[in-house]
Amino acid sequence: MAGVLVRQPLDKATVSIPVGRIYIIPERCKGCKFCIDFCPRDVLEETSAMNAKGYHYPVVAEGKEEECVACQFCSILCPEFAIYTEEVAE
Amino acid sequence: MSPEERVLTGSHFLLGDHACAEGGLAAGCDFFAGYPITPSTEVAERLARRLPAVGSIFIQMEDELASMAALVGASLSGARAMSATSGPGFSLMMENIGMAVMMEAPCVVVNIQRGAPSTGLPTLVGQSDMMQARWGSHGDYEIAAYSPSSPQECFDHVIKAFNTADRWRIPVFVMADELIGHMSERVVIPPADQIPRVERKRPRHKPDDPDFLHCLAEDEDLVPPIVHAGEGYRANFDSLTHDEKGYPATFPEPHDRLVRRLVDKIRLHTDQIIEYEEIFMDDAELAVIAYGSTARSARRAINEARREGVRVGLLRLITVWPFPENKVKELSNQVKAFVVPELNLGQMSREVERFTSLPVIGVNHAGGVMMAPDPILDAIREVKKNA
Amino acid sequence: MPEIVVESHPIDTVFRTERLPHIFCPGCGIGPAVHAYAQAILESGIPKERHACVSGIGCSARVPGYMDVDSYHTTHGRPIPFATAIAVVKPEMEVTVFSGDGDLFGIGGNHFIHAARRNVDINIICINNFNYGMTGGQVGPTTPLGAKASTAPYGNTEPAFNLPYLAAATGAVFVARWTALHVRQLKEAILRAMQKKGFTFIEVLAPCPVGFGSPNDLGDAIEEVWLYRERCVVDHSVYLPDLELDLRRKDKPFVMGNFVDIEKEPFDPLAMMKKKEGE
Amino acid sequence: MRHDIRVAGFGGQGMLLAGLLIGKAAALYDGKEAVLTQSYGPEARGGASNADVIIDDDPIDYPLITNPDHFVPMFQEAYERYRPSLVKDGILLIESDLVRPFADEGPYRGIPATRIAEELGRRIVANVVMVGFFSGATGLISPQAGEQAIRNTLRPRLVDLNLKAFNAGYDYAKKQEAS
Repeated sequence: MAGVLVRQPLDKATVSIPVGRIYIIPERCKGCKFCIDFCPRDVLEETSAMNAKGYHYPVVAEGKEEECVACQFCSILCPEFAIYTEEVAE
Repeated sequence: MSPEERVLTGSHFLLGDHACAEGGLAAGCDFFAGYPITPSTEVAERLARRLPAVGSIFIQMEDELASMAALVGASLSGARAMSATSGPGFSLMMENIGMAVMMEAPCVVVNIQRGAPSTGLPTLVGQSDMMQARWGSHGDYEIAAYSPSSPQECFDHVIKAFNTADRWRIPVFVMADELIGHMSERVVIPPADQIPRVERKRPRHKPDDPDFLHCLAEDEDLVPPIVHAGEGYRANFDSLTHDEKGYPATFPEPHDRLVRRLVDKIRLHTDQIIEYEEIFMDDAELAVIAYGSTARSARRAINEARREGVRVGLLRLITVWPFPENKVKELSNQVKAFVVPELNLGQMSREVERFTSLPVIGVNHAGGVMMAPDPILDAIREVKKNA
Repeated sequence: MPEIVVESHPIDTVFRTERLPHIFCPGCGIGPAVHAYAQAILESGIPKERHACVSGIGCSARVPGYMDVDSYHTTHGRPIPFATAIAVVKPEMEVTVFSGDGDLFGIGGNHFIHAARRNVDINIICINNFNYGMTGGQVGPTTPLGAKASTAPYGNTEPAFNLPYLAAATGAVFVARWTALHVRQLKEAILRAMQKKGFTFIEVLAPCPVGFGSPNDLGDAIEEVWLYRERCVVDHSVYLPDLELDLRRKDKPFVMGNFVDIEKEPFDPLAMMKKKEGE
Repeated sequence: MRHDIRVAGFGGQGMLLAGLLIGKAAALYDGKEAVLTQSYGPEARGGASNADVIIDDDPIDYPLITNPDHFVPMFQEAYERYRPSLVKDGILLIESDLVRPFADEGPYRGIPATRIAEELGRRIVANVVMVGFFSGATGLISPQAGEQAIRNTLRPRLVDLNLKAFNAGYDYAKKQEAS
């Protein structure tokens, strides 16, 4: 959007956005969807597969493979301790 | 009184309540939580002065529910914990007495009994809580209870209570009564190194040993070793039915297994706990069974009856629970009848009836006044006449 | 990168993993609060063997059973006096009571106010889900006026406790309220509580979709958590009487924050003896 | 031989302490058996208050007193209430300023304990004056045991005054006998 003034952090050029990797323990999931709804980057979606108890656990959504920033919000919010993120070393 | 000494070795002229407190101190009590209630308040007052002076903890809680909960918490933190109360407070403690049983938390409660039910007779004597001591909390369980007949026994029985509690991991009661609690008599306190002390069984396993199951009784006595807070065992203690790991196991099979063990650890070892005194029993053809203050009246009555030529003896209960059922069975082959005087309308007499087919004659008063010797003597004469 | 399927979680070191998954319903708010507590234990720098976790009875009271610390699942309403004893017998331990609103403020209310008054060095984490969840959604001391419950089928006729106001009034040195969504702030609050000497209180608003959400038309857990997202405001200096809550009222925000953070001498039954020695 | 002693007064006269000193002296310092019981409750605070002491050479079974053989009333109401329970030919020791015996009262001995206590500076030690009088008049506790009981019961700063009170009562009894 040329010509539009957008406020940007002063140190934007020096800060690198972390890249995250998502780890899932499917059998712990009870399908509450907290991680999916409240992921700030909308990285996750329900799988069509089911775990042993019939819940659709989260997976990385198509096209969102590079979006996770390892903020770990899904990890701490998950009531079942079934998901976490780790920053990938560059 | 030199308050900075834990064991006041020597002869004292002590109130029964104060003797209970000194017994606690001598036994190494390092935690008291209670709520003031007549006629046990003097136990708390004495310990409020004495415990902090020897570096131990006294807390006046908001009620007896909290007191008993605190006892269990303190016990599982390694403290020798006690409380003192009377009927209404004992009622409130029942909930967490069950927890002490379930978590196998050794602790001691002194009950200075008064007239009941409800608020009843706050300042007057009763023996109204004998069955409550045994059955007051819900469920099948076993406890032990002592019944002092003098201030000296108040002192002695609190020490015994602590040792029995720690040996078997149960709550133990000292079921005194107002008369004993509020009478003064000579109490001889032995030197500190002559106070008997039974230590709790501790685990052979180190923390993080995967083979260690803290609720598993490996020994024949069915008592698991106890772990205390902060020792690194990171154990779970549960008021729910739990498995050998201490985790909730709310199913019929582990429940039956746990409750049976909690009961059997006492029922199979009553011979190691039960104590009584036999007076003139050798040639007795009649037996009086009595406890607490009533045993003193019974003794007077028996002396009188002996002078009249009646061969009567006294079985004085020191432990009221577990009840000496084998002794009653044995005496049933010797005597012709039992006389059971009580300051209630017949509590321990029912227990006697369970173990004999002989006549059991209750001598009862609902409380408020000490049992007089005369009605016991009358009952003895009556039984003798009919025998 | 696609997700990677694994068997364990970094936070598992604070849990008794053989007991997971826990018994809480899908979408229950207890889980995130447990995670915050577990994270706080890790970050507290206090080794696990010096933490004790005590509870009463109820869903939230099952939490200690999952924590890899000394844990005590006591009787209904009585965790506070139990924890008081641990704290005074073993003052070096970090004692946390993790229990529910019914346990702590219904049957156990008296113990709460007295422990707060004494300033016992324990932390209280109270899951407030506005009802007795474990027994199936009965009305409780925090159920909002008018809300439905299985024992208030026509709507609750009693006003509810304002818990932070109560805790502050009775003497707590740290008082906070967060929700099961505000887990980072919650974890920070728990850490702060662990650092403080004295009686601390943290209320955690948590969805109970089965017991409270459903009869009160709050929808699924996820919908209730969205309510938190939309209606919560943070105001650390709020006037405490204004902290009354009613999830069903659209005109009122839910105010969260760390409302009280003061210093007071913690309870020490031997304090007067020590003073005497110092004289 | 068993002696049943009832000390009775009004709340605030220190009847419990009197009973305690007698019992303690006998049980700890005279080598006898002794039991002290007392009435409890709100009714015992404002009105009549009594302490019952049993002294015996043998262990004491029944610890209550029905009919005392020694009665020590320190005010009129206590005298009137318990006088009928005293055994025939029982020993009666009264506070002679505060108790007016019945016209048909038999032999008794009295001491103006309160007045003597006032002369010593504190009327509250009238009870201990009476204990000294009891010791002197009955011999059921020795003066040495009475002194030791006082030394080991009262706070140090009160010991001297109470010893004076005890001795005053004891001497009064002895002088009474001599005259």
